[in-house]
Amino acid sequence: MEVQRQTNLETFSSKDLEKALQRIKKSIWVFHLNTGSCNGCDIEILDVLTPWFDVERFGIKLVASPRHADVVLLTGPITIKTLPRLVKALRAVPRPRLVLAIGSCAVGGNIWFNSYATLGGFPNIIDKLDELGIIIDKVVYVPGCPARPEAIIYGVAVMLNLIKQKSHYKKVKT
Amino acid sequence: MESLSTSSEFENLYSYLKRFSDRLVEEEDNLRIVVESEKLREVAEVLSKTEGVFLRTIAASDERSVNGFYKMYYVFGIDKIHRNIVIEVPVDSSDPVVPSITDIVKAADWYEKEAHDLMGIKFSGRTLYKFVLPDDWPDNVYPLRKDYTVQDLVKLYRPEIVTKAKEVEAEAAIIIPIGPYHPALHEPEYFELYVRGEKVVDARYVGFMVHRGIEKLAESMKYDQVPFLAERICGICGFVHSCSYCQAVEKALKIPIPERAEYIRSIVLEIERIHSHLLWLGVAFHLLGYDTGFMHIWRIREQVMILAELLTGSRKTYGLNIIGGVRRDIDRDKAKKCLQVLDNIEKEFKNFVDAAINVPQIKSRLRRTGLLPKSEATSLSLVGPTVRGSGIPRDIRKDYPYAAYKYIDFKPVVRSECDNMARTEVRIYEIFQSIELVKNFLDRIPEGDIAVDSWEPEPYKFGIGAVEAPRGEVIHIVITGRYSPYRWRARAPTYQNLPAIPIMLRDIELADAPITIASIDPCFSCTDRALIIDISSNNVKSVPLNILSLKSSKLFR
Amino acid sequence: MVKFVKVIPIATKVGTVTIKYPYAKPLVTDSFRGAIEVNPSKCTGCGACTRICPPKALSMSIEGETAILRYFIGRCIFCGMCADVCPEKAIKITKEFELASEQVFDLYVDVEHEVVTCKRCGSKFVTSRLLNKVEQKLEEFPKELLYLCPRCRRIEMLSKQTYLR
Amino acid sequence: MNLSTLISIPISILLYIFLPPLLDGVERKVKADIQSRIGPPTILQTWYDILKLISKEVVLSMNPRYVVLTLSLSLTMLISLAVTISYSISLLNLDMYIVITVLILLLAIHSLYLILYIFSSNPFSIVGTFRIATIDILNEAGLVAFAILTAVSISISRASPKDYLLLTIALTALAIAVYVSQRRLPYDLHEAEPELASGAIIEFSGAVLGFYTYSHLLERYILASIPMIFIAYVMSNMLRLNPVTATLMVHVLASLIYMLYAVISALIGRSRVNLAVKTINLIYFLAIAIWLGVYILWNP
Repeated sequence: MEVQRQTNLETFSSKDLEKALQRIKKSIWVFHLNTGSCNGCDIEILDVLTPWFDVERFGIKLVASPRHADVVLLTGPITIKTLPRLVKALRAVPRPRLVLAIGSCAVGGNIWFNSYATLGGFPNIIDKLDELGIIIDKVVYVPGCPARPEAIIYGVAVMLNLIKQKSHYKKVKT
Repeated sequence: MESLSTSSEFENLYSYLKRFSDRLVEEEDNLRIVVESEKLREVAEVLSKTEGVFLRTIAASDERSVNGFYKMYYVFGIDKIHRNIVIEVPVDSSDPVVPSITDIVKAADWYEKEAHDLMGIKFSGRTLYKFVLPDDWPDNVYPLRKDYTVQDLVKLYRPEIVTKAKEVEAEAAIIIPIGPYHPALHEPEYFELYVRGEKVVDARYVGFMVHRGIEKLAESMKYDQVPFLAERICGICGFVHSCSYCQAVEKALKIPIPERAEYIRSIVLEIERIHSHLLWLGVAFHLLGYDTGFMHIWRIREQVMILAELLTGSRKTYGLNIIGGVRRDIDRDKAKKCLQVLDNIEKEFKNFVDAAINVPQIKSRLRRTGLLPKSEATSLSLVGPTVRGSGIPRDIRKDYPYAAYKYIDFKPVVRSECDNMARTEVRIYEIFQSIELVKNFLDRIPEGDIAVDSWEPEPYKFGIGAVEAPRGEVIHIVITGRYSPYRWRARAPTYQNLPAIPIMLRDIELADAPITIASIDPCFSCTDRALIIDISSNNVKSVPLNILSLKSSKLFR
Repeated sequence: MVKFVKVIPIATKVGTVTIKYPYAKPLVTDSFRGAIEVNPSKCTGCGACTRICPPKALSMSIEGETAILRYFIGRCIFCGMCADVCPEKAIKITKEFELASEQVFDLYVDVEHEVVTCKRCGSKFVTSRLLNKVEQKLEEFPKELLYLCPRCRRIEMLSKQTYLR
Repeated sequence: MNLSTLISIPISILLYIFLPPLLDGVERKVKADIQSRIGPPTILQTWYDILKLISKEVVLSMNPRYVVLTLSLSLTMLISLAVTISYSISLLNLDMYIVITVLILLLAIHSLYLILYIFSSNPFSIVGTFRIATIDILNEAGLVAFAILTAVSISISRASPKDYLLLTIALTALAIAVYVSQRRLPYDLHEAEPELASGAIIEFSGAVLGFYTYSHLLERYILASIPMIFIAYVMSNMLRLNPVTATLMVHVLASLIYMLYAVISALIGRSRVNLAVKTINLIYFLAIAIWLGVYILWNP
């Protein structure tokens, strides 16, 4: 059997995208993708599902297949061995395709940003994904080592425009 | 304490070793002996036949700049008398070949593979292929050799993202891209399970997804930066790694650390164990479909996380250790708060786990599944709750006392049923034991400094640091350098325990595979700093069904 | 046998524990380490923090007429070592964790310093603040040497010694 | 056909169509409560999920024609099932033909699902499909047997205590069979998340998943209402209920038992195929044995 895409860019217009993005605000299904992280962020992701933080109150649900997902929770510095799998998984996510890059590793490569075995974070491959025709509709970066549960919730809120982001490039002169 | 030369039980072993090589040094807790590579197999055979001797770790080191050859360090431990036997084998630099000892010491398998990949050591008697590194890694480039710096390696090899992705496209038509991501294993690792109907007939680990090149990175970092790197080996039990790194350096350089710092380390280690075991238990319930249990266990665990943040400044990856002590003190308020929280957890946990463990499905699926016989556990030198669930009381806190465990008496929790339930119970009772230990430590903690003022590095000293992590023994070997460690070898418990999985999986139901894999509490980010498994497939005719399982310590996700 | 039903009374007793963040206060304790803040009026640009930073999230570079101390929050591991080593106590650990951003660019903080040009070769080698500081501390140090880059300083000193001899 | 019958049929059909996702919303709230957390923001959450899925892109690795055909067929059949049941409640007429029609439709829907799953080539969904087939074969036999047993208990009833006991036994067994058919814990083996990712439904996405979810919830609710039809029938015969009251009573009772199921499934873990087969066999055998025992041995 071959992979068939029922819809593609022609049928999935910007209007559809707009509508889908609106609807995602009320129901966000997330898929957790570990690309070689230390597990710190991963357990914090599980933690936001549990009673103290309980993100189900925003309509967020963790799903087991990328085909069901709206948002990919990406952790880890993207090791070379996980790269092909990462591309596969991202391709399987139907559009609109959102990515929440969680933790210092996914944002800036953390302590391994210059290791021979990693690619040093999601920003380094985003252009290549474009080249491959995998369009990422929106990315939000959540720093933290590990990103604490509140920071992840805050990231989701920024992604859905519920809150205006606080971080801005700052340049101070002495 | 007895030393090897004075122990009556191991007298014969000592005189044998002494006859073997005149280059034999007895240190405070190690017996170091230089053995020529031709004689290695003979020594290994004797050691493996001696009862009570376990293989702890093997490290390869590039010492060409110091003495002109590579060196292999084989660390065997005798739990009973708290001593290590370190066998040092110099390896010729022009033709680095060592005889393989895997057929004698089963547990050596992965270490040899890793040394082959990362250091370019060849093992006579077996053929090895690339395991740890990507398939298209250039030949004859061995990252851990001193010929390359981290920057060189990055220049030498960068993956072609676009080409790689296109290859993936070609093969991906049938198997859907859930790749190594599976809901039970929250890490990108995978096992191939060969199943017939619903029965698992064989399993193969295909991993090394999380190899991040940590040991090489450390060589470019300063002594005081490495604890932070070590801590990021694993986000669940990171503190044990920074702790054993610091202990290894402290041992190598003979830095005496203040008693108060030892107590603080032990307290945080136990708190980490509580959090890690609770996490495991929650995930185990989730794997058995009991989500209510998962939620409640994690609710109880959250208090530990808040406590950890209060004591150390971070919920995970505490950043507390530096060489010579710790960075933060536990003052009286914090100690009081700590006791309160622990009391509360103990009460809530006791109540809840009593109900949860009685859920019919949990009981019936944990009992008599994932059997790991005692004999297999011994021959693989397994560690942690995995081996304690099979009736062997190995516990580094007791066998090689470190930090404040020297000052306190306790008994390791042991169960002898050998099944998943036994391992679960070991963890449950260890939570209570840890709470007890923290209370004890807080009670006895002496006043004083929390870190030494200063210390001087001295090159080419050898030190071993071992800590009982929630998953088993973590052991770090450090050979010191001038500004940063010359060679740092970290070995995580999962590394030692993973070879047990195929044994436990054989002939069980597919449905029980995730919980069985989880029952060793695998932590692949620890393990994969470097490693891989290869289980030679047996002759069972099998229907290969690539079940990509794995994700977590959360398990198969 | 039906012990597992005990979960219901336990749940009833506990009630709902959820914290309504972001509409309520987060669970941050006093000792939490968040993003750092560099106080530009105290920072001298000595670079001690960039040398200890394990992930090299702090870096120092000279661009044009200014030296830039760059803090990349996206790589920071929030260990607080920089604050420990800063000789001026210019780095403060805040409790800030709400750092999410849509652009990586927004995660940079730059502190710009004036640089001193070497009187002899014209290369830029140190921030003027640090130089002033050194000047105050080492009053006896010959002024003409102070404004030379390390290389030129060595040459100057050697030539002086030759001359003296 | 009088006016109240005419009103009650559309009411009942509308309830069948709109209620299931709402009940799922309530179920999620209840579960959250048992787990000491807040849960979804409103009980409309499941509706939002379905609407969102429908507006998403569809990525399928199987031929979409088969999937869409099977899925729409099963939805159509579910709705006709809802119509049939609504019709029979408002007529307060429960002959064997209706019971059999309902059962046949149900079995047909189950087979359609199996066909739907089998289109996926993923190893997880293959394992999932085999599991569900195993459970279905066993359980459908139970479902049919107990539905008929209940109908028989009603038809032989002469309102003696013995007859009520027989009816209760049959109804309880039917309720258990319904629970298993609903594919709840511990028998949701086909999509056991930790073992099989989402098992049989792993390859669905977008609208396909949306419609599948909806039809699955609809099926669950229809199943939950089946034992209630029998109860409503008995009650209305005793109390002379009018069709509107009877309809409402069925839906209220169905919603209640749905919630009871939800609570039970929150309290237990997942079974294993071989274990499940054993347990189900044992329970069904016992139920039939007890019913027969009471029928034969109790002679007042």
